[in-house]
Amino acid sequence: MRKTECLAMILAGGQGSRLGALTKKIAKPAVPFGGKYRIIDFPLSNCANSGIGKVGVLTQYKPLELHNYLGTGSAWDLDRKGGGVFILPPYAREKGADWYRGTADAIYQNLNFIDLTDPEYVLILSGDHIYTMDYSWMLESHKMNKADATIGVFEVPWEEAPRFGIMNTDETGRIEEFEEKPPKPRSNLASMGIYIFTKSVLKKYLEDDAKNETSSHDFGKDIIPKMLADGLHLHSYAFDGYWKDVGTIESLWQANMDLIQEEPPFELHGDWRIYSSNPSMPPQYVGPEAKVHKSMISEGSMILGEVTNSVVFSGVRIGKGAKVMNSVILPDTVIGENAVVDYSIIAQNCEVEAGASVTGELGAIKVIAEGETVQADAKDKQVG
Amino acid sequence: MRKTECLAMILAGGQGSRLGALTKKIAKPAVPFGGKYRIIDFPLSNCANSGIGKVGVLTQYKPLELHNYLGTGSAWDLDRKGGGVFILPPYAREKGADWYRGTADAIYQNLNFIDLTDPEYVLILSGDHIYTMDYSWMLESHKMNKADATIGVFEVPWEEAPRFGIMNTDETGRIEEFEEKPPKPRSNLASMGIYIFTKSVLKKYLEDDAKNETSSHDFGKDIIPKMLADGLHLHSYAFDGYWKDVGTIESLWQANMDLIQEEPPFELHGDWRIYSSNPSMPPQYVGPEAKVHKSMISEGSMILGEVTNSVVFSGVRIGKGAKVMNSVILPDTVIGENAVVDYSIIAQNCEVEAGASVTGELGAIKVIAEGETVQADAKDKQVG
Amino acid sequence: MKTVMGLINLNEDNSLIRNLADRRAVESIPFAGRYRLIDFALSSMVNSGILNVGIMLPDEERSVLDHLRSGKDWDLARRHDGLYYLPSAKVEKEARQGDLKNFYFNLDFIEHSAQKYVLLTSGSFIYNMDFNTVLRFHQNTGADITMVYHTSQVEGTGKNVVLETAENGLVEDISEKPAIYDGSKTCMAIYLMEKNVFVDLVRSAYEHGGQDFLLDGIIRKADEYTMYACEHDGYVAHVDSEQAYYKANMDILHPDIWEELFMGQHSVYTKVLDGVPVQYKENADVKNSLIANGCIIQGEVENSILFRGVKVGKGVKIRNSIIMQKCDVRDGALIENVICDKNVLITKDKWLKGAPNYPLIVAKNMVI
Amino acid sequence: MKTVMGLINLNEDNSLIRNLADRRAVESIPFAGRYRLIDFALSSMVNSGILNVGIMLPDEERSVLDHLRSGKDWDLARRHDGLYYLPSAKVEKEARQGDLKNFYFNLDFIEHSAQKYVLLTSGSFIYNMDFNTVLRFHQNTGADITMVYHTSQVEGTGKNVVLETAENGLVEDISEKPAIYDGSKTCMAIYLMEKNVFVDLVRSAYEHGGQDFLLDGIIRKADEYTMYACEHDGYVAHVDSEQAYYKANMDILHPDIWEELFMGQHSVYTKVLDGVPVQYKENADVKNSLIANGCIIQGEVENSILFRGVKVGKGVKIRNSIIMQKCDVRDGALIENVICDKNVLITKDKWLKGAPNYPLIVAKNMVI
Repeated sequence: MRKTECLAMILAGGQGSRLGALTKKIAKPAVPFGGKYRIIDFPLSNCANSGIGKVGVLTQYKPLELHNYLGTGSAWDLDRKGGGVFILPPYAREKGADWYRGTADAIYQNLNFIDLTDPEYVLILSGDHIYTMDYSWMLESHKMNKADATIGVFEVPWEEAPRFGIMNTDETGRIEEFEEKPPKPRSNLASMGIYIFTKSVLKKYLEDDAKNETSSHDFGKDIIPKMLADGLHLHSYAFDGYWKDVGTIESLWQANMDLIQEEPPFELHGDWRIYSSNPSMPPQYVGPEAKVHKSMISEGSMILGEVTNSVVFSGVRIGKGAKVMNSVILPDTVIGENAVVDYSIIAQNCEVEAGASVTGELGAIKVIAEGETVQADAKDKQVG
Repeated sequence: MRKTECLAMILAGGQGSRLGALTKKIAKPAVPFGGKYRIIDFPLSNCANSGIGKVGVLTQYKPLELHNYLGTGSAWDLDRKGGGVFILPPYAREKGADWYRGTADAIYQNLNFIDLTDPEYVLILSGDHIYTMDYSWMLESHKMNKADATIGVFEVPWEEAPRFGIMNTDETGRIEEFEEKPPKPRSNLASMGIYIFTKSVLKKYLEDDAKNETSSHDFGKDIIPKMLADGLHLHSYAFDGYWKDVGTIESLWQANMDLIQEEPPFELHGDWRIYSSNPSMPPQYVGPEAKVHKSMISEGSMILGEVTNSVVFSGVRIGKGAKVMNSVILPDTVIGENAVVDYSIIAQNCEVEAGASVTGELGAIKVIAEGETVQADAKDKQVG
Repeated sequence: MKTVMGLINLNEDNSLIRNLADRRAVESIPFAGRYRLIDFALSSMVNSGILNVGIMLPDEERSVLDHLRSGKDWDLARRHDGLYYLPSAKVEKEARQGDLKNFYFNLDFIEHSAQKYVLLTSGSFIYNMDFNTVLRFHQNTGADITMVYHTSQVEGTGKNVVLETAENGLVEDISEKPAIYDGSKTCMAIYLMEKNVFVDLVRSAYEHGGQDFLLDGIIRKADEYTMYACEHDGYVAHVDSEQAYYKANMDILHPDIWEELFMGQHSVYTKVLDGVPVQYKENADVKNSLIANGCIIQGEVENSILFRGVKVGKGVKIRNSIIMQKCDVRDGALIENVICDKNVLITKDKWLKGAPNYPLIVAKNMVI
Repeated sequence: MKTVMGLINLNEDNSLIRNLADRRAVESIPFAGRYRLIDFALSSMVNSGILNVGIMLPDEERSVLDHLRSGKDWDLARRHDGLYYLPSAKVEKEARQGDLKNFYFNLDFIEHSAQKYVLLTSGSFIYNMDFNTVLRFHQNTGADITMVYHTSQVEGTGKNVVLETAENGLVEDISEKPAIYDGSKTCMAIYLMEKNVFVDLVRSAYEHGGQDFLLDGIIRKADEYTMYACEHDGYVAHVDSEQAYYKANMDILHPDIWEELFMGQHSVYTKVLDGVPVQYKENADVKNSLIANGCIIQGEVENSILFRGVKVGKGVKIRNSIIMQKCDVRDGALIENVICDKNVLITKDKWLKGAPNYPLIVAKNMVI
């Protein structure tokens, strides 16, 4: 088999506590998105489509549930000889187990995985962004520039720049300075949290960083500034498609709503396929009295009521007379007859009983946690 | 997909310190055996051939190296939808990471993996035994007897019985008493460390055992005696083929030698295939001056010297005039011209230089650790 | 079921379904929005735990190879056992017609398989069943050959094999009839027997000049073997004509049949295409229809089945129709009682209308 | 190489190798102890990073389907791309001979693939090469079509395509010759071009009555396209006759050729059988031979190749022979200059002897 040229490592570590009830039973990367996907489908599909066949997924929480979802990686065509998807939780070692203390530490703790694979380059990705990107072009640019590290950047509106890590570059794109959340930004190129490192450089800096007691072990805060200070060649790689952080309930809801615009800012129908584990369900059935507008609905659903401005996952039942508006209904949930759901995210395997209602509002999306039942007379059972 | 009826859990936990230099870089289950296999190929192939498609491998050490070896499980035909091989190291949880404190604790710590799979029965296997067995018959017997647990037993010579865990059974095979290493055994049926439990029973006993501060968390010492004391139905299942514990250097060497007897006690050529990860190497080349007798040699080797009474793995080079006797040569090792190897196990990627010699003796097999070089004039560099 | 090998016989007579089976095997005709006919027999085998399946390829093998490929989507891309393609006997320079020669020239494979039983099915029946029931029935009756039938609830014409059985299932008569009546025990072309019985049957029937497995193997030899039949009481359709095809598709619009076939314990597998969920736009108006992923809908759809990746433009009306994969129905078109094969383009404002009992069929890749 | 699709043309003329190609394609003849001829082209493609490979099936497709199956052993059982079987055009009721019609009736598949380039190879050449070199050469020269040749070091007969090129590789002449000389630039039937060039070439050649890709597509059109040729300087053999087959097998007994073909950076993949390591018993005496896993040896073997699962009894002498899979040579037999096809049983004390330049060939499944 060919040697792995570029190994991808997806940082899917956070507990996802900002996603509240949605991450009670599953790790953040496994949170459903867009009618049939999970968040991690995006970086995994990007890897597969970019020709990167070996991917490590670093997660602290619920690694087995994630492993169960990813299986052999065949859904993403990653079940290759010498490739595959590897779940990398912090595991017990000779000297005991450590939590990942930061993004850099997570990679550091898995240096032996990187060494086993022995790639020339390491691509580091974040597990909570929705976007499609061909990493092979970024790798090409990294090689052409003979860079030590290449950082994916993204033009943000000037007024939002102070919320991001901002790269100041020269006219060739070489990074001269990195400012974390600058009050007065000199550029609007924000870091996307996508890095390609030449492996030998990465290894040295991670090892040095691990010895540094005062470091917060973070790529943005520690590793990148240190490399710049040492005069290494760091290059930017500009990306200009749709890119969205879905780390909060509101942003996750908004990203779902983005998909059902008349002209979505983000095209799923193109050649760049997003793969996902397939539930083997039949085409959806839309009943004689159903009304469906401005929505996205997946396989195996039975829609007998009204759905407007919503995203409905596979295996969902929406009863007669029910109204679902401005909401996201995750797989296998049942919305009973005449129930009303508005500005809400209803997680998997829930039941909103006949006549019940779940209503949030813009800026305060209601969330029903996995497996809950919402009764008609007990709105107070809902969890925020 | 069909629900998993029986989930297998392989206890591959020990550091394998009794295998000394052979487990320096790899976990015990990955130690090579029999010319092309690894120890874990035997329980994995038994599972695949018995129709058990989902297997957890519990290991404390070097889980990634093992994961790399097992890949997607396709070599054992275990890369199935809803199945597969899952490496289960003790990983960090909400309340920190624990080492597996005993065989029962290892399973206890992975109860959530068992719950995710939700099998009716759990088959618990040991990772350091060489044997072929159809577990589906044992499962059939477990179901027919409506047993709570079924334990694989094996008739040992009476004089050896005091070294084993001994089952005293009634005439139907029901276990009445379990004695760990009895000085005066009343039966010669020894436990093979193969258990089938009805899942609900297992879960209850593991949970109780975990709460017991005085328990050593071992199946043989704690769980089984407790079940017997509670009057549960424990049945024995007798096995009468070849069965060998390869937990020590001497027993590993002996099990290799067993394969090259004129009539091996253990037949690898039958219908019960032992699968192994395949190195994609050509047929071995045996040179014009080679002499090979009473030996087993695998693909990709080039034999120019003499090999007698030995097991030679894939990709090995044996130079002109070299003599290899009563030895086991692991993959990709080079034995230089006119070198002599006798009563030794030479690990992977070693080089015994031209003219060097490595000689052990019966009962004191020499072991050369992975990647070492043995020079002609420095016999003292060898490690025991 | 690891003791049973599956064989799917792709040899359905295409004379009554020619417009849909032009350059494809009957068994690879698209069905119910995302499947091919063969998916039903194959998925039932996989779900029953059968690990070794031989596909008796028809002469028109291209469509079958292209659909099943490695067998991976049915979990049959295995190192040992899994999916095997058994080519038809055409290269054996054999002039005889019928399917028997295909079995005869593949006996090798069947004899060398590790399983004790052979389960032979057709690839043109729609059902979702657990063959373990059939195996248990077979073992309990001690039959040489076990067949599966369903009880017809409607009258119909077409070639049908009808059984008469004793109360315990013993087959007393088996014959091909030109018509069936309400209550007929209609054979589903599912046969279970020990491998050696199968091999003997095929060898003896072929070597005595037989051509057809059913006629020369089963019916002619009904006296030589003890045959039992067990009933399958779920939904069954046999797609052997264009009318039967249209009717079976429309059946799926009954939510109870949709539930039974697809949403029970056992899924029906098919080639995975990774389509996007259906996008309903502002003016979409869909009633009593089956819509597959990848569709984008801006118009009206009623009593119809839309396969994967169909585009429905603004102002379009589609009624009582079956629109296959990747068809593109442009703004203002009206379509009623039509079957559009794959990849048809209906340009702006075109009208197409068939009769309810005689749907208009538009061939693959046409531009209207 | 993800921009390149592979096509392997299984259409080798079997007239000079008929005894080994009876009921099997030339490309599925067993070779070098555990391989089939096709493994070499296919493994080179996989190792070069080609992810989408079409197999142009011959009429005798059974042996090919049975060897490659899902493509899993070559890592080609993929959800997207991977291994595709392209049936030969026989069912198209096309009377023309030659391979061109097979390309023509599969142009669909080729046009719809996502890759920019087509790499077409034969399945009957033995080599282990990295096609990335060819792609770089193609891109650097700006050729329409790039071919690969090797420089013959021996004289020989048989159909050979010989090139004359300028120093920079520009093809100045290309012709089929009845004999080659030391130093001839012999075409390896490897062609790289952009997909649209391939499609145009095939379409135009076929629609103007052509039959053979090489003669009617390449040679006749040598003036219309800019063709370049690059040299492969590793080991090459073309197995187009029984003599060539025997010689190529014996070549593998040179340790340097064995090393180069099999033990370099890139492996050669084949169907995995999970055989046991070779068992050498008390009286085994093996010299200058290639022995595959699964063999059990109790006798003498010299200058020979033993395929997987061969049993050599006591007192047996095997010299200068090729013994294929699962042959069983019983005690006391003597075998010299023989090619035993699969599964032959040589009973006790039998003697079989061919001439060094005319090996005796024993057909599959024979009992001697």
